[in-house]
Amino acid sequence: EISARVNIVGNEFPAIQTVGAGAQECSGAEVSTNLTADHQKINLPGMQGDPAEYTSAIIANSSIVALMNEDVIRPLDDLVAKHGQGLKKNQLITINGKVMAVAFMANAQHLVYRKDILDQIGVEPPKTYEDMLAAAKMIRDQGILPNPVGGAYAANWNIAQEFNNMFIGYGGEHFKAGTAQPNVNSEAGVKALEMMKALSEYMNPDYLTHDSNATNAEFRAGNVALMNMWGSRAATLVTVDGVPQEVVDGFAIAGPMTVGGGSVPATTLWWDGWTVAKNISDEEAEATFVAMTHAIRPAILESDEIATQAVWLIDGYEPTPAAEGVFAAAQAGSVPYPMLPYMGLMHTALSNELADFMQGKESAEQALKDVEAAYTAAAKEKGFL
Amino acid sequence: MSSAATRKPLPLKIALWAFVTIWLLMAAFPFLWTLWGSFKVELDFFSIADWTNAITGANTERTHGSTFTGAGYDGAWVQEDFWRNVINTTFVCIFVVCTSLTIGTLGGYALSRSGFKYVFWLLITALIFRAIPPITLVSGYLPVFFDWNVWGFLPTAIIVLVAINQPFTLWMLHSFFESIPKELDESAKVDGCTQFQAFRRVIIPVMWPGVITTGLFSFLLAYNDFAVTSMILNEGNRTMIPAIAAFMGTTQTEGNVMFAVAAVVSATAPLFVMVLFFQRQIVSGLTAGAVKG
Amino acid sequence: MKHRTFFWFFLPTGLAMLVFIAAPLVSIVTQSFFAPHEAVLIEVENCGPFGCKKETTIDQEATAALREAEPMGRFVGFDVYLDRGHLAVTEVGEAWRNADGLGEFFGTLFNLPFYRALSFTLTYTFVCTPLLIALGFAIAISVNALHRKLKGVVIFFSLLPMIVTPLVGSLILFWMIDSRGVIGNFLQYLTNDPDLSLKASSPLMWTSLIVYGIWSSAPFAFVVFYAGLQTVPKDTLEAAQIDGATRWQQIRYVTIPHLMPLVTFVALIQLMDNFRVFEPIVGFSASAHATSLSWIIFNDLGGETQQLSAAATTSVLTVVGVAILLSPVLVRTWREFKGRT
Amino acid sequence: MAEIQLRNISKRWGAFVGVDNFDLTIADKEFLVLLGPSGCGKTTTMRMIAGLEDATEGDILVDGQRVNDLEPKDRDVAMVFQSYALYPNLNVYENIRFPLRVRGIDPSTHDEKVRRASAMVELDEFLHRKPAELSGGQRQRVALARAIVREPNVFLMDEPLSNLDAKLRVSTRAQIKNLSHELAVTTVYVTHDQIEAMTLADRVVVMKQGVVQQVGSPTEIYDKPANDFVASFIGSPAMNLMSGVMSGGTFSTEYTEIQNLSAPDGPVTLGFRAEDAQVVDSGGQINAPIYTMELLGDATMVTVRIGGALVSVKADKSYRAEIEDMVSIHVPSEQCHLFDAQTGARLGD
Amino acid sequence: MAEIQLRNISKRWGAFVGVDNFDLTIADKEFLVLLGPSGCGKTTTMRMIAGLEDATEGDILVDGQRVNDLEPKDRDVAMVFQSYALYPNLNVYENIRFPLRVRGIDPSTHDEKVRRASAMVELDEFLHRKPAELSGGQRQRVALARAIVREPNVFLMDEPLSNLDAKLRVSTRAQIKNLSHELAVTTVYVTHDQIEAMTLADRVVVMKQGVVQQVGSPTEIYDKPANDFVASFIGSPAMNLMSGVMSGGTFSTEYTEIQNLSAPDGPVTLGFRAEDAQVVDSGGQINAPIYTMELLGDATMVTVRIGGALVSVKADKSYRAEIEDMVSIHVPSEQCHLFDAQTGARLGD
Ligand SMILES: Nc1ncnc2c1ncn2[C@@H]1O[C@H](COP(=O)(O)OP(=O)(O)OP(=O)(O)O)[C@@H](O)[C@H]1O
Ligand SMILES: Nc1ncnc2c1ncn2[C@@H]1O[C@H](COP(=O)(O)OP(=O)(O)OP(=O)(O)O)[C@@H](O)[C@H]1O
Ligand SMILES: [Mg+2]
Ligand SMILES: [Mg+2]
Repeated sequence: EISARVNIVGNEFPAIQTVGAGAQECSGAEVSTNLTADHQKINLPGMQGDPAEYTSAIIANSSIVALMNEDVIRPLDDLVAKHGQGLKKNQLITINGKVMAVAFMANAQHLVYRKDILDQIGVEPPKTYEDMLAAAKMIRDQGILPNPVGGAYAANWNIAQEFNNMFIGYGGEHFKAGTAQPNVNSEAGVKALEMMKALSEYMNPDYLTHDSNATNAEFRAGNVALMNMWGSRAATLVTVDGVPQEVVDGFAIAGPMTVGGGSVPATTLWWDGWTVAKNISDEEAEATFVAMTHAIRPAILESDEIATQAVWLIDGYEPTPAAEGVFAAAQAGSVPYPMLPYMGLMHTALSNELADFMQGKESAEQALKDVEAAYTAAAKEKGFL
Repeated sequence: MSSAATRKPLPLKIALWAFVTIWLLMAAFPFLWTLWGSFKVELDFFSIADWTNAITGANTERTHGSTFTGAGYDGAWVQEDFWRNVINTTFVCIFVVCTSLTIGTLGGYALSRSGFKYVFWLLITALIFRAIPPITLVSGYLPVFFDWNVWGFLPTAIIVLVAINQPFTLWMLHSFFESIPKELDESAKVDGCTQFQAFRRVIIPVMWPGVITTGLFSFLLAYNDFAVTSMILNEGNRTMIPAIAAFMGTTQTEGNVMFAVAAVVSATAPLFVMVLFFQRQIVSGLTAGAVKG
Repeated sequence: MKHRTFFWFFLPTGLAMLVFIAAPLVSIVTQSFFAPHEAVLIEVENCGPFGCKKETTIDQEATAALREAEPMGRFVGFDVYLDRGHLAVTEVGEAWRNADGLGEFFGTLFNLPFYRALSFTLTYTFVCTPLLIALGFAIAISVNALHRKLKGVVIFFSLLPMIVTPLVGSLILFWMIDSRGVIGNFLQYLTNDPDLSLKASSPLMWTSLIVYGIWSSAPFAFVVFYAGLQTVPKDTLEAAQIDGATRWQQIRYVTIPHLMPLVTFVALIQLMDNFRVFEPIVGFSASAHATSLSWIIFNDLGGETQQLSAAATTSVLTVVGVAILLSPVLVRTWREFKGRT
Repeated sequence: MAEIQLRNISKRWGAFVGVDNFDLTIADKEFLVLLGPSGCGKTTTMRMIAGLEDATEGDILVDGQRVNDLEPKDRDVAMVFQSYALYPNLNVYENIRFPLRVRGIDPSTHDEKVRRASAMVELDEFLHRKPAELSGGQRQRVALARAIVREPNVFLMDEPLSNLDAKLRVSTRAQIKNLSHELAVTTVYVTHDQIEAMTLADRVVVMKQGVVQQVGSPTEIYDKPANDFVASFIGSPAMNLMSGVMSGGTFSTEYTEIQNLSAPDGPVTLGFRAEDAQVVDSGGQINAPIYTMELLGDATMVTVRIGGALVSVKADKSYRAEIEDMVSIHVPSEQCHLFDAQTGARLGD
Repeated sequence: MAEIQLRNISKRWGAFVGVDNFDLTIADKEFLVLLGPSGCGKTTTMRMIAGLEDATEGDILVDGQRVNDLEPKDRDVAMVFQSYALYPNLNVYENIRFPLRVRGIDPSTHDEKVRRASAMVELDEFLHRKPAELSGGQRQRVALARAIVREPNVFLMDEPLSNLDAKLRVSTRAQIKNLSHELAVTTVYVTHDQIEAMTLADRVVVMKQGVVQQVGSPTEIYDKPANDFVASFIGSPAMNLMSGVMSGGTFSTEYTEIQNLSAPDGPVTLGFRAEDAQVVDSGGQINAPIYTMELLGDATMVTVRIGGALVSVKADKSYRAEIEDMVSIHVPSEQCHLFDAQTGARLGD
């Protein structure tokens, strides 16, 4: 079917494994894959060579900018025109008018809760973080759970992501419009931090070490009634071995919450998609495009197992119950995670500087000042400022 | 072995035993706990709800009807073809150990037997080399390896592991060689050996404890390495540790920790055999009677 | 040994190090003096599954031209070394001028990422290293005194902390020391404090990391010393016995001096490894309480936007730090070395 | 005070017998020398006394007290090792001082004691050196100084002078003897040099393959060797031994006829010492062709070959003859020793 | 064929001089003995010949060829180390066989050669043992066997017999001498035992503190010591030396007056050998109180004290007297050696 080599680099979770396997169904030339959690460190050097080792990288909206920054992926417009009949319009990621990637699945954080416990205290699933706080207080006061709120607040990528959610929920903009100047040391920033701090009062005291795995474990153990969790984790949250029956039964999901009376939910939308390398021959590019398009053809959804693997953006996808949260997030007008060249630097700065505030070692203003200073130093070095 | 001088009085014996027992408990407890827990489900293993679950396996019983389950092992070995990674690891380990020891003993021996000033500077340089965090090195390799088209293969990883570990091997062997009397090589040289023959036929046999110990560390390095193997090997050539890491999942995706735990436990068994086998070599001190003075 | 013989003996290992360590080291040092070009940003419309949005992106043509002109990037000299992410001279100077008292100065200082990392790194290094050497030595002596048949098994179990993959080992321990884990519970029982959580307080987290550090590295010291013990000359020990040395004095005056090259070696290696402490911080998700230089490097390289110059700079600083740290040992080695020739 | 009793001690490694049934009481203040060929168990015996080696069988008593289970350090012995066994990391001064330090002897006296000991073995110039930078003899002297620096109850010395030159040896020998008297310690001294044994010993123990052959004062051993082994081992040159036949008080063998001996008829071994015989112009008991001649400096050694055995006598240093010339040797019959041809045991007196 | 020339070689460690300006040609097939007190540089000289130690200065030539830069193995020497240096992991058999193996000598001949060498040093029973299980003397014999097993051009032996008993020593000595002749190799032999030196050497080199004192045949060295050091070092017992004053052909000092000597007036040192003097009833040149008496077995050593120096003469083994009794000693003037009181150099002839 194809006539030139295809080599895919990407993350390794099941949905991407499915895509990789789909691409390998193609015959006529060798299709190899390298799906690993470290794909982000490999994909750039692997595509910088000429010819590039990888013809395609599977990325997300946060990581495509690294490839864009270094100019290693090619516009796909003509290939879309030639082979992309099966693709939906909204799958095409267009940057500056050129199609640079094809998305195939979506993700977002949203509310996950224990229906049984909320029923017990007689409240509806919270729509806002303020509601969440109130519900948490009730649960604690009634002695049901001492630490009813869960959150992936581990002092690394996770806590920065939670800040982003909250910050966006408060209407914050990370950068001064049209520039790379930081803008987090604002009212929205302070409020976001204060809300996080308020929530943390209801969390396990070790919350700064809890990433999403640990948070999920807490939920499964029945220690948590309310948390903001990734849609991609919802499907498997209670299906693993040994989860107590009341947790399985009480498990429920809902859309993302808003905060501070804002209308934009305090969450971000994510997509995963594939790109085609620039430093390869046109035949290889075409073969890659064909193989990748084949891998995400609507027919794959016929398998139930595959259908539940992700929130697919593919034509014909019917949301499973576990996907409702992500759909709700999209519908509620959530914003996508910013696709900016310097967003990564901001995320890193946030990861490193927020823990002090959470531990009460410094004020919110100081923490945000530190974030801006750290970001500025990094952005200067990278040439964005 | 048992002269009055080597016999120990009772209180000393008791203190010794107490100390060894406490240490063994400290050293082995987490592992034994893991071993026990590897037959449980994740919830019991981490036992957040109640730590006794890890022992009783309450949740395991609920799911599997028995307090023990081989699900983790089944998952890792059958479902995820962990044996492929084991084979890769074996391959990498054997070659890393052999190469490392071969070139390391040569170098370490030369360093210990040459009295010129540059020896000291070479040792210092090696030390400085070792100070570089491996991750920085590896990220430096990537563009070049991709350029040369050698990225992703086991031999590449082997060479890199050997090279990164050379400073350590050199220092360690150098320290061991220092403790071997010079008269031994001298006598071999007079008997007609070249420096190399003296090294191979006289020094190495006496050096076994040091060589085996160094080999053990080279082995563990190759076996436990994550920084290099995860970045340099492609998926098909993956060794155990990156594979285990993959079982653990990432922030946005679910892993299967029990697969990882089962894999770790089962990968330890061959090491047990190995250590038992090689401890004879470590134990046999051979310099006795070599020279007087 | 003649120069020529030495050369051939040393060639393979020298070559390996030259190609795979020296060369990258040169490029790391170079990189730390260069930064990427100024990015030319343009505002564009981006569309995706969730609609369209105005965003900035890099103007590829303009940037490509810049790259062409200066393939190495911008030469920035020591700028990166001195910026806030590293030595932060401006910030430190300011803090010094503005602080009332040392306490506040240090407060501000340790708010800077580099110095915060340094403070933990140094504490960790200087607490772990001596303790683990002592522990390793004690174990080696004890095991050596055991019955021959038992040794193998004991050695194996003693090695376990080192054998069990750090990746998984630290994860397991992470859960064990959780306030509801088995060790956490045990500690709560011991201290009679049901709220005790190792992970929630910085001092306790530091302690846990240090204990883990000792626990996981003591086997290394143990095995090295154990192997060294096998070559202790028997007649010298006997002479000491006759001279009236107690067991401890035999160890003190015969065994330890004999093992001295190995003690130096273990100290060097462990100082260095501890200075590069990284895995436990990640394994214990301890970055809220403790960071290290290696952790900063990892963080810089691991982000969505890789900060190569920053990472290179921190790497060079780490190497310099190690060199400073080891200098006393090195000076001693040098004296011994000179004494020998 | 230290009387050492060795009660039937034996040492075996597997089937190999290192020391066999050694039974001896060493009196307090006695200077006992162990003498015997290489590998006969001298060192082993000494190590058992020191407590470095367990006796496979038998008891060791010091002053009537069984010490088999005592540690070396509690036996209060000082020992010079055949292999020196210096502390390589300590310099000469510290090596010598070591026993004082570990025994907790008043530090203010150390310096003096060390200097006295080192002066005794002429090591003053080398006090700051490490053992690796010493010559063989110097190392041995350090080992010696280390043993004498403290004043133990028992001295054990294993060939302490083997690497010293004649001059130093003579003076050190005298000093050892002196010291042992002055300190009134019991000394067990191993040597392969009979001059040393003769000059130093109160009593000599001659061993062979782990078995004691004779115990006695130097003169006893020299004048009345208990068997042909001792006879051939003691004296330099060794006693001349010839196999022959006794008949009616006359010993005869190739070239030889010695009369006036008192022993039963039958095959015997006859021995005499070189210095007891003289080269005479004629009429000697032995008349044989010269086999070799050696110049000794103060004398000439003339050797003849009798029944396969070499027989040497000293002639004057001016004596000159050609090899194969006949020589006549006078052997006084009262100076002859007779041994059983089978068992080697001494016959008569 | 191996003539060894040592051209002004020196060895220094920092400021310390181990060997100073050693200049000597060792003829092909010569048996050269290095003799000197402990630490005088014997081992160091030998190690330089073997190539184990670099000469700080000077050249070493073998057959006219400069070998300073040759590896030990290319110098075709065999060496017995003072410290044995056995291979601890190999048993005795393999230790001895080692030089054959590494030199690629036809394996079928190994067994025979090894057995011959081991028989020579009486080690046959111990072939399967590891060095750690041997006695000191046995180890030394292994080292010896290892050196003689192949047939090199040069033998270097560093006190190869120091740990052997007298008997074995005599026989091994003879065998070494024999071997060196038979193989016609050049031999350099270090010993501190002058008997060994005398009996073995073609030429003896006497050293002191790194400096050669005298080179000559054993008789030369014995009869005409070049200075008082050599005189006092050679001979057992050592030559008696007395400080005194010459005036008109008469030497006089405490208790002593010796006439008929030819030397200029002034202070001198006079020496004579114990065996050249006799104890006489009266009328001897020396008349002094007895200081000590030692029983040597074949003789009695009588010592008197003259001006602080001890002077010994041998008396008959039956001689008996009390300490402090006066003794008269006859010293023939033609047997006296005179040395300069300052430089110690020999005076006259
Ligand atoms: N590595 C060294 N460093 C410094 N001095 C040394 C070294 N090796 C030997 N010496 C010194 O050089 C001198 C000569 O040593 P050498 O070993 O040649 O003596 P030797 O004549 O063999 O004596 P012995 O008969 O005691 O073995 C000695 O005084 C010794 O202390
Ligand atoms: N560890 C051992 N294992 C087996 N045999 C041994 C061991 N140690 C010594 N022997 C043997 O025991 C015998 C006696 O040894 P010992 O060391 O007592 O001899 P020695 O009389 O001191 O001889 P030398 O004068 O040569 O030192 C020797 O034949 C030796 O080979
Ligand atoms: Mg012995
Ligand atoms: Mg010597």
